[in-house]
Amino acid sequence: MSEPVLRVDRLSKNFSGLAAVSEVTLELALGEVHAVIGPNGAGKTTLIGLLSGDLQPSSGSVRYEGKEIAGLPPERIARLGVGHLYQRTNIFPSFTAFENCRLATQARLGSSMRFLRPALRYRELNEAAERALAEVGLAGRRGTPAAALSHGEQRQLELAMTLATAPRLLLLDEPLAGMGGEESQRMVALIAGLAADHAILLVEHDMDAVFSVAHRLTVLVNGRVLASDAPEAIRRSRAVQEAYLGGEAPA
Amino acid sequence: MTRRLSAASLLPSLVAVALVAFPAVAGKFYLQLSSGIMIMAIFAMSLNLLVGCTGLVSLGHAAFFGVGAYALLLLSPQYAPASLWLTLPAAVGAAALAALAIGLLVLRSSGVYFIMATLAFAQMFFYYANGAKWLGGSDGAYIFAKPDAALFSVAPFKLADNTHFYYVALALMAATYGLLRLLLRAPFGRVLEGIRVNEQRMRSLGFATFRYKLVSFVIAGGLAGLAGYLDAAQFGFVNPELFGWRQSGTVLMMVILGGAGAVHGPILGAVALVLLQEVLADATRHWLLPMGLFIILAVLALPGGLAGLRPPRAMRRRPEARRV
Amino acid sequence: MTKATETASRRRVLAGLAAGAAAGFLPARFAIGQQAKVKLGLMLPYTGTYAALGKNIDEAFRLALAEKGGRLGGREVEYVVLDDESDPAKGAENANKLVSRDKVDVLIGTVHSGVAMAMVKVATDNDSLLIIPNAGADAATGPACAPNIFRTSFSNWQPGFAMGKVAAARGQKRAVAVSWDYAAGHESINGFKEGFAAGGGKVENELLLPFPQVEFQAILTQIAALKPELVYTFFAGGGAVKFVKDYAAAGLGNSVPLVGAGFLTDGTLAAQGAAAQGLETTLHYADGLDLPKDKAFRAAFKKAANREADVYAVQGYDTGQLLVAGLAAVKGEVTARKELIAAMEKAEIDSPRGKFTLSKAHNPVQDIYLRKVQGLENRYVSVAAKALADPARGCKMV
Amino acid sequence: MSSSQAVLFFFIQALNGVQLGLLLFLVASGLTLIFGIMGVINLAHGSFYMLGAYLAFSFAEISGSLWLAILIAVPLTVLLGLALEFLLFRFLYARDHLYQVLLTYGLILVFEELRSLLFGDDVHGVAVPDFLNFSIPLTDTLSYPVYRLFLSAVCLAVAGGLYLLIQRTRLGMTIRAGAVNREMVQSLGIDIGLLYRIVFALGVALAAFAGMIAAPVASVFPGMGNQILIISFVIVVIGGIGSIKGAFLGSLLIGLADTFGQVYAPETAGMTVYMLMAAVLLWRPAGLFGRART
Repeated sequence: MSEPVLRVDRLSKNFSGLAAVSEVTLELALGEVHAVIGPNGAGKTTLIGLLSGDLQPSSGSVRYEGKEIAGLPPERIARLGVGHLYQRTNIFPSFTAFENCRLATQARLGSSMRFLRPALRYRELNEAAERALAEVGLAGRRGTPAAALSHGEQRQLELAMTLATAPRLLLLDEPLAGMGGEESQRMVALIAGLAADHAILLVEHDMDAVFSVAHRLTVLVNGRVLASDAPEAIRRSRAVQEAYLGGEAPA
Repeated sequence: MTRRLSAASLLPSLVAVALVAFPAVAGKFYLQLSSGIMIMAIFAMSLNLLVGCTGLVSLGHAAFFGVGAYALLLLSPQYAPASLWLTLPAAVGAAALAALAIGLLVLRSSGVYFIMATLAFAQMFFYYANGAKWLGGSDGAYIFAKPDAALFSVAPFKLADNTHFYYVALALMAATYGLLRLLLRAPFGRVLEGIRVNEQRMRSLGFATFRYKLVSFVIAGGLAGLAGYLDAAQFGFVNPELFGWRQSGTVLMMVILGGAGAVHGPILGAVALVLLQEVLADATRHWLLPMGLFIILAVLALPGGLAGLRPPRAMRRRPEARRV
Repeated sequence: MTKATETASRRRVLAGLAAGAAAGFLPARFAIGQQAKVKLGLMLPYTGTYAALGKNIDEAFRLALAEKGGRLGGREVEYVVLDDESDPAKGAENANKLVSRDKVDVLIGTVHSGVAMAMVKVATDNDSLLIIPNAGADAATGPACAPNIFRTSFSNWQPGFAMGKVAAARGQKRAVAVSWDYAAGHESINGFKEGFAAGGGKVENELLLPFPQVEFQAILTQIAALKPELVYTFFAGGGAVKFVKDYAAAGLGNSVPLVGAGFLTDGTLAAQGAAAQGLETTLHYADGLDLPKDKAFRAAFKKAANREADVYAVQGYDTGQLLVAGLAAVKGEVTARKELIAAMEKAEIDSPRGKFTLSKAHNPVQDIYLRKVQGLENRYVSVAAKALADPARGCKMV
Repeated sequence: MSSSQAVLFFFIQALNGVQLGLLLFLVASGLTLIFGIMGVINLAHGSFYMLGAYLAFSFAEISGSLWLAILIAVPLTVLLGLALEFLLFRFLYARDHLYQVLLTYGLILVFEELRSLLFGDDVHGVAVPDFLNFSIPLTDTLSYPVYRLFLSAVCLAVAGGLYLLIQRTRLGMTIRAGAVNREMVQSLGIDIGLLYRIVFALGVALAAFAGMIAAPVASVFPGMGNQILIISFVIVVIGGIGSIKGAFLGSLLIGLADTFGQVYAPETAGMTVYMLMAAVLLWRPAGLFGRART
């Protein structure tokens, strides 16, 4: 594998003295799905927030494509090519599905300080937005206000928005949460397909899904990395079994 | 897209014709009153860019209105008219510059902080003008001659003529309306809408929202300066109260009354509020009481403002229209 | 646009002709035959901080007319009343409403100087007759003076100057002046400085407080540090009450006498209580003037309004008297503008404050009294300045 | 003036500043509580201050005692707070700040006119209670009114009481939790509606109480609420929304800045506090003790 897309080195975050993430180190290469698992409160979402810039790290380093991005504001990180799917659906509820994606593609314009030509006349943006919608299977819902979409559709829409910004690194925070069986399967397939030309950091509770798409797993407990290895090795690890997977080890 | 020739779609044209024809039937006072309303409409539209479009509730927008007005005062020679073509852009520029300076500070805050910080900065302007002898202090100051529209010694119109002033105000109101319509349809406006709905998402999509908010603030400030300039030009009088919180509150009320968001909403709000004041003040000395009660009831009962009573077709026609 | 403008201007020409025919071109006798009402526009504060002042002016004004049978020059009177809210931002618009919409023959107002200056502007632009019943802005009968603008109250300069004279005559040399940092304060202090300097005194410090702040401790402490021979002050309303009380509470009253323009203790004595006792101020009105006209007026006002008269009521009353005198001379013919103005200029007003005339700038030439607070009254002590006229600097009519 | 005198006067000015700050704290603390916990911006807060002053005046006129007046008036303002919360403010929690601004702006107009109708437009004074009506000589010319010192003591006591209430009681714990996370409080089974009603009434009572005890030194006049409202805004912005500690520190800062601004920079005295606010906004956009909000 080539130079990693993402290299996280001893990253820590304290909330008023409480260590939510502590000394986390991990690497992620293009074409790789790296899943981060752990019990609730292990610091998974905090970790993602630190990588996306929504949270400021207390210490440590985050290098994306060789560039230090720790502590940069989220918009800078996003512009570098990092897409973020939030744990709690984070879209523009009053906009249509299409407008949600179109706005996301507009981020590619470089600057949106464009004051006169109507946004809808930027055909390449419209097309990219349509493509993103089609990619997640929402082409038929383009005119529906996002608020009127089902929960699963909203997750898909948010993924489409994230994709519409043309990222190389995807931070996916529980993409399957609250999804039905069929929707889940489609999402898993989608993620697997995206892996080809993206680096994907995946936080997910659905172990079946995790073990089916992840190339590598990091187990986070109390903000610390308990283990980081290939899925099979993690499955066999006794430490992981005891600390986290416990009796509910996936079949 | 459906094109039906309904009464509703004819309405804008009818309104336009009525506005253009109005001076033919109106007396001097109603011309001046309408000009005043149109000036307030420009002011309200400028604030709406912040409140309705960007989601920034400013309670200090009068600061820029006042800067525009005082700019005309400072640029006018004592008893001779100043050139419209020089002073108007200069006033708008001064207001925009003031908005840039204040925006850099207040936009660092948000929500309630933003509301209070904007109010406080406007108060700062008020206190300054109130004590500044060179600006006329608390008594205000006169602009003795209306700006001169002569260009290469040919004057296409005279602002001293009430009818001409009316048409200038009307044209500028229409221009402001058109400009805002354009802005809001353009990528810039879409970003503002996005910021209003979910700023944090905009940032994680890669938009440097601070910059867009700042530009929005500056444009709004400039347009408020335009309104202030016209206000000062209409009666030739400026006073520190132009910066006052009553002024900021009134214009905010127009925005909300008209329905924040819709570009034409503030125009409706300005018309409604001014007329309401006329009626109430004529009816009772304690007219502020019904006025206050009206505002309270309007907030509780009319969340969408006047424009929300019947969403205009234009807003619903396009699939990406976003108001639900 | 061009076409519309043409039509409009043609219409205006026609309208102008019609108006001209009705007003000016026809013989005056014919117009009298019409017996049109005299339309008076009262633009005063009926709400807000100055509401009490506005109401007194209003009622005393009507009283003056009622005493003459409710008529002006034999004509019936119609009132148009407008609340100016003491908001200068709306001042021009409001004045314009009375002038252009209601087409009042005479514009009367107001209390707040900023609003009054807006009215002066509108009156000047429209050549309307304006009488100011209170606002003391020097400019109204100074740089902004005009033949159609009258004032029946005072200029801020007048009481200040008179007090300066009094202080200097007592041999005092070092004064500190305190006021809000606003136009009325600046003007009043300037008057004091001028009167004081004429007698060899000097205002060493001006302590100005942002308007309308009422936290005076910092300024009082400064006064204590400066130890002047006296403090001259211009405050009114709530600020006046608080300043007088704070001044006494700070113990300054024992060592540094406080004097001021009369508004310091006018309409505020009940609120100021013991702190105001013995304070000396100058104004164009006082309690205990012992003039028959004053006694009659006070009784009449009390009967009409069911409360005691004050200086604002006097000013309102005299506004009415001035108008009565002017319109009597032209037999109610308001369009006989030249004669009307001439009559008003010549009028000698038999005011409750004592007789006064108007200067060339149309500001009262009046006695300014030195008064001393006793109980709830500003008792007359002496005449501080006899027939004092505002210098009307910058007025082209002087 | 000798240098020792100059030092003395410097300290007197500092005392003036602290004393002003403490009084401002009473008003600003109620404002910041209502902001911080209920997320409601209340422009009518200054009207409650004015109302308190007018009530103190009226009841003191009738009863002859300021203490009695306060005793009667405080419960009345609590009731008013509860009623306003029930009738108006509870509809605002879910609404945008925009509507809160507007509705409370409308309330200002209503209160001003009601004040005019009920109490008239005159300026009134309230007598300082006899046993506090004397001054302590500080220099040969200047003495300090004891009532002002008493006022400062009361403000300090209220500040201390608020601190204890918020830090040490169960209600305070709930209030603190509510300021951070509304849902969490609800999930704890606490009636958030009731909590809000209490907080709002407390805020109203604080402002009105400030108006009452300040009445003897502030006097009572129309429009008195608006001045104090805007300066309270500045304090809350400086201190950080929802932070009582911030409001306390912000009040003292403003009191001192305003006082010394008048002494050392009289030309720009009106702007001193706003420049201070600008500096704080530059340095800490969420105020001294505020949490950064997105």
